[in-house]
Amino acid sequence: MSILVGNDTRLLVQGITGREGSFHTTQMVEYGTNVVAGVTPGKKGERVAGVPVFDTVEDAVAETGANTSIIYVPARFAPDAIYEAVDSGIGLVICITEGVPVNDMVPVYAYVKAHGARLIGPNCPGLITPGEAKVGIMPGFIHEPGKVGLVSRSGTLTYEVVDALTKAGLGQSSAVGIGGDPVIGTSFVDVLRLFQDDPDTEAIVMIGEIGGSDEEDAAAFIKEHVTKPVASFIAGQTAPPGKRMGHAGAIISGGSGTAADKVKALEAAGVRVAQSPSDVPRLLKEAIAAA
Amino acid sequence: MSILVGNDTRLLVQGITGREGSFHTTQMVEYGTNVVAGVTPGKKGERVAGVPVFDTVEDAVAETGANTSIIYVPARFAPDAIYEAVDSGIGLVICITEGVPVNDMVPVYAYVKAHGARLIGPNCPGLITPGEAKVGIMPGFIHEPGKVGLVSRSGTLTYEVVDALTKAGLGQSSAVGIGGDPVIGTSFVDVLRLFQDDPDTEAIVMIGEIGGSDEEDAAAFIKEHVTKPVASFIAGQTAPPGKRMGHAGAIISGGSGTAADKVKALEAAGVRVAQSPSDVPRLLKEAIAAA
Amino acid sequence: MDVHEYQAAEILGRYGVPVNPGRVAESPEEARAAAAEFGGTVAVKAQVHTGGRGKAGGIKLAHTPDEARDAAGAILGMDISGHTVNKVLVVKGAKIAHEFYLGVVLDRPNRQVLVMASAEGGVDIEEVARERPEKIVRRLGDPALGFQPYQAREIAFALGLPAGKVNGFAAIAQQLYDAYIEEDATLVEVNPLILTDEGDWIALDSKMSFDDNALDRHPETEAMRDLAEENLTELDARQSGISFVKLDGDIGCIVNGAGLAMATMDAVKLHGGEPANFLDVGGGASASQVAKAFSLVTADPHVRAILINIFGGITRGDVVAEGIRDALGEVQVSVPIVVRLSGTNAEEGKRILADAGLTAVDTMEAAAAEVVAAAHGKAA
Amino acid sequence: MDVHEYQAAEILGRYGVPVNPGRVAESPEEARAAAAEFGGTVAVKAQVHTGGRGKAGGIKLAHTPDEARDAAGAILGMDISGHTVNKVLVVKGAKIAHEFYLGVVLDRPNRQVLVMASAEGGVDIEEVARERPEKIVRRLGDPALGFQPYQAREIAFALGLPAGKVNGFAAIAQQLYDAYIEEDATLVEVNPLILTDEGDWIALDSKMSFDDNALDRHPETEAMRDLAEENLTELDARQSGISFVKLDGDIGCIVNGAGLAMATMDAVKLHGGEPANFLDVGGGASASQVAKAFSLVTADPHVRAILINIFGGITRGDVVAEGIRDALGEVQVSVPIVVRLSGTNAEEGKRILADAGLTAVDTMEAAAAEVVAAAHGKAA
Repeated sequence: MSILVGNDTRLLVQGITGREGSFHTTQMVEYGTNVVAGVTPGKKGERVAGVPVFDTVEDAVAETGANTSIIYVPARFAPDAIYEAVDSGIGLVICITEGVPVNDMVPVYAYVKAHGARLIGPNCPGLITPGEAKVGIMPGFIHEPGKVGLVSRSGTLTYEVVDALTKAGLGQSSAVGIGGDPVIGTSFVDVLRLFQDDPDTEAIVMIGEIGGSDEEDAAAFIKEHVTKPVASFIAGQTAPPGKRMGHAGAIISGGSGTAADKVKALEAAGVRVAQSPSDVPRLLKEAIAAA
Repeated sequence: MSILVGNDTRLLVQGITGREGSFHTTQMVEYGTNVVAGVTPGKKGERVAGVPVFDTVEDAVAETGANTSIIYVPARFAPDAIYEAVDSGIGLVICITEGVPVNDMVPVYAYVKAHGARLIGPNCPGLITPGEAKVGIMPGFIHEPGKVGLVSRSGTLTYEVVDALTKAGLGQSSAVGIGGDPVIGTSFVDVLRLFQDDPDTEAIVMIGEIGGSDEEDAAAFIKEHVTKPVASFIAGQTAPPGKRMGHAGAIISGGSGTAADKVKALEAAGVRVAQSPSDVPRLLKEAIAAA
Repeated sequence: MDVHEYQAAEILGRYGVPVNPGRVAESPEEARAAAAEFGGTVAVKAQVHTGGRGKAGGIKLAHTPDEARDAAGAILGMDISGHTVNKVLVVKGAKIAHEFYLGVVLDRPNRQVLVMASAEGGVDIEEVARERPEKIVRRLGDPALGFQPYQAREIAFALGLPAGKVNGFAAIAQQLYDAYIEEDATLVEVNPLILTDEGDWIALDSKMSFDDNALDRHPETEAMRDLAEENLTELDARQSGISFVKLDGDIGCIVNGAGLAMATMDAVKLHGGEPANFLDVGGGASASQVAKAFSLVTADPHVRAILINIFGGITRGDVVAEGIRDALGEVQVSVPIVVRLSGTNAEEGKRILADAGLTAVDTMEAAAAEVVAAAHGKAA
Repeated sequence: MDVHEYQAAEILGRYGVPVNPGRVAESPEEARAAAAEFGGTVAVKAQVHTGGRGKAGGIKLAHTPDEARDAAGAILGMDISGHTVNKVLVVKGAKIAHEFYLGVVLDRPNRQVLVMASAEGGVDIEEVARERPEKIVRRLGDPALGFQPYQAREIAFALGLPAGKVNGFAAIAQQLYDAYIEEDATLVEVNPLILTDEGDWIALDSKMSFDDNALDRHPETEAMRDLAEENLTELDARQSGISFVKLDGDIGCIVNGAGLAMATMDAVKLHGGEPANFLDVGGGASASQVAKAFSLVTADPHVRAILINIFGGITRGDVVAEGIRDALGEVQVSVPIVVRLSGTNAEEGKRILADAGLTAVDTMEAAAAEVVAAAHGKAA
């Protein structure tokens, strides 16, 4: 496996009987992901895409040895679902749910960290290790196993870039969508560190956007710790200040969080930053050639 | 030094300008404790028994390198004082204050533990390493440097036993009052572990009382891990059920927490349990001789 | 501090707990009126701060208002484990399909708040805990974040509740936890929590106790204090900073420090006596404090001798001796007094006492032996 | 969501913050009456959801009721950064001895809530942060336990407050933090927080913004929404699950996904065009959703061409194409449309579009070039 998910993943789906949960469970099973259990309180004994449903995560883990969980429950239940997963011993929790209030996520983030678990999201498309495990809502078929690690705050924009990489003959080790909210469990730096340490990853693509300073932090980390070639794209060059661009976290506030600042920081760290998503494969090949 | 405090202690007094704080600061300084700083918000620049006063713990630590704090503030300010000490990097916090609501102490206990610090108390007399450092409200003169480690939930009862030990020629390595509340930072087991590992301690005295099951836990720990001779006294043989005996934690509830149960558990663990405090030195000598 | 069932129900009702509608009655006629108002079968329940009301005949069913009046007549004035019944609670009868236990307490070993529940409700939970511990489901609240909805659901599923009843139970568990935290309780208990034949949840009997150290931030709880249920001497002592507990013996004890006070009681017992009280005078021992202690102890006519046991620490023995001497000038004590004084400035203290006509002994054991002998009218 | 100064003050007042007494006026005469009621000097302040009111002349002092009336007359109707002033707030004048800044915001890098303060209040805090960062004191609240009293005192001492003013300041800091958490704010700011000549604290100007994702649990905040301040098209879009932001260009954008929508805008700009909007249709793309998107985009008369950029993922390209085709049956679109369709079932989708008379291109860049050309009236 590459990073975080792969053939060793034993996936649990929280909210499996809901519309989103059941649809994507089917998709993930079809992709070949080892989905071992689902949870919806009160729905014990049912099956979704052949996957057994339990009342509690505790039961599901005890019965199936699930080690990773993906969450599709509505926003107001998402923090509880994350606590339940972490308290039941799940080490990796992926929260797809969009719209979780930031004040709820602040204690969740600290709790997950203090308990030695890892949260990806919320408000993210999930992650995939092509050919092994798709744990999320991305279209599996555009991915190809390979050596490029991809990390992104976005959904469809990521698919756009993945598609371009695949068409350019650049398969992916893993592709991770970290989510578009102001408070997310796993940052660019966290994923960059994993890719840098992953022997299956030879080059890295990072897709950022306006808002916050995670890209700047990533640039500092790349400068200091990343020896693998990195290409990037930052969305939102034309976004006006003070306006939220769809993602709760995509906002330029008080003059900080602009795309220009992020591009500048990344370029200063030696990252090749593309002007358009379709240009990423070319820049990455350049970077690989120059490495 | 023996355990927890000694010549390396650089003591900070929180609430130093109050009646209790200033009185005991003077006592501790006279005993020879290295009291380096005090804190009372708004009293920066004053001195108590020659000890400089600061507005915040942060400032006091920065200026004086204090590594241990003792708290004499009123009950409603005690949790805040503990958080301030821990967040300012103090590794050992002794809270003398009595009457802190239990619901306040539950998160404090977890916080201190999560931050790798140690809390002793609240509602405790503090601790002393005779001849080195007195960090508490006990009368120093009854103590004598020696090889007996003492741990107790009580105040004056501890002095009674210490006095008897000293008069019997049994000096003390350290004597620790862990406090009489239902939720205290450091348990019997914690201190027993320290004494067991302390090369300066050759025998141990444990003074318990009714309420809770810390003595039973201690008995289990002694059976498993303590190789040094242990003598004990448990107060409250005649205490009626359902009544709080002075200490908030000294209550027999639902038939559990009786002195008889505790004595039984300790004796089963090979501990010699005295019928009266004055009998402790004799039993301890027996235990030492038998070891 | 304890409150009555009806008061606990009133508090829990504010948190959304579905408590049984009830009315407090202090006379048979009031009980009759309440029963008439509710209609149908009612339960008439003694309101006292003690358990075992059912076994003692303190809870009766009544099918008519007149029966309710008679039941109240029988219960009011009743003595249950030393508590006189001054009030009854009249509640609507409920058709019980199943009884559960649900409680929130401090888990001392874990230093966390514990929610415990059992499908064996309506019985003594301590007995269940002792004999069939596997019948009790437990979950600890996070010290900082509290009790999570999923934990309440885990309990519900572990009790074997059907899917349709899980959320209702979970909500009540959360409400009890919230009440425990926000009201600074030391115990919140609903036993039984029932499912009716109609499938509704009702908290049929509620119990709450509160942290004395937090009462100053809950004046509305303090206002619920029922002085008829309190030992007024203990309350009086508390207001003077003295911890006092009334016992059944005849030897009064005045001690500095709670642990030493317990040890002193034990010593009295060991020497064949029976302590009349637990008394910790607290940190200082001024004349007024000691005088107060004397008056608390001598208020009990059974006291035949008094043992004063002081270990001088930061509070010096001579100061305590002066306090005793001066207190004896303020309060008339007509039973023998044995003083034990040790620790800081004990010798000087003994001289002061001697001048006041009191002899102090050196050890607790000697003092205990002497006070027992004095109580029994003979020299030690 | 933003609220007006007077609304923020109302909320903070409930938390105990000493806000300045004020009255909202929607006419000069009301302003006069308010000034008369307060007596003495008042400030008349434009209530608009934007900064820079002072520089724009939106805040005036008035020494008499008549002056207040005239000030209100001058301010009401004024345009401040595109916001029309419909209300003024009339507040009592205060004698300012010192101005502070005190605010609570999310610290994104730390994922914690940050309290920040400065003794340089009354000015643009972002400027202070940029140019004299050492003048800003910061403390992070614990994620679970919140902001502790000692942290508030640390800030107060670090600002150099005299001992007698520390507790007052600390209480206000705590109140702002509590309001931030309990009201699910994204910003709570008092600037300036003043000490008066008399030594009293007054929050002279309050500002609050709220987390849109939490508004459903704060109906009383939602009720403060001022529709006159909102872009009604954006609100309308939001209700349909579409993220929409109005921009100044002439090329309408309809995209699935927020990141891709931003990238699409960037591509338009890169090819010499100016995007007229940001628009994310969200996960699905049903006919009604696409129709809604068309109507949102074409509501802007400046739009001269529309770029639809869809990357088919879980939502299939053919389904989106059907949505576009059907939407064009529902909504009249009179400007050129360029569609880019890629990903899942793109080929089938293109066939559907071709049948509807639309040609889809393969890449975002080609689409951007084409739409810019179309807008400027020439072929790409």
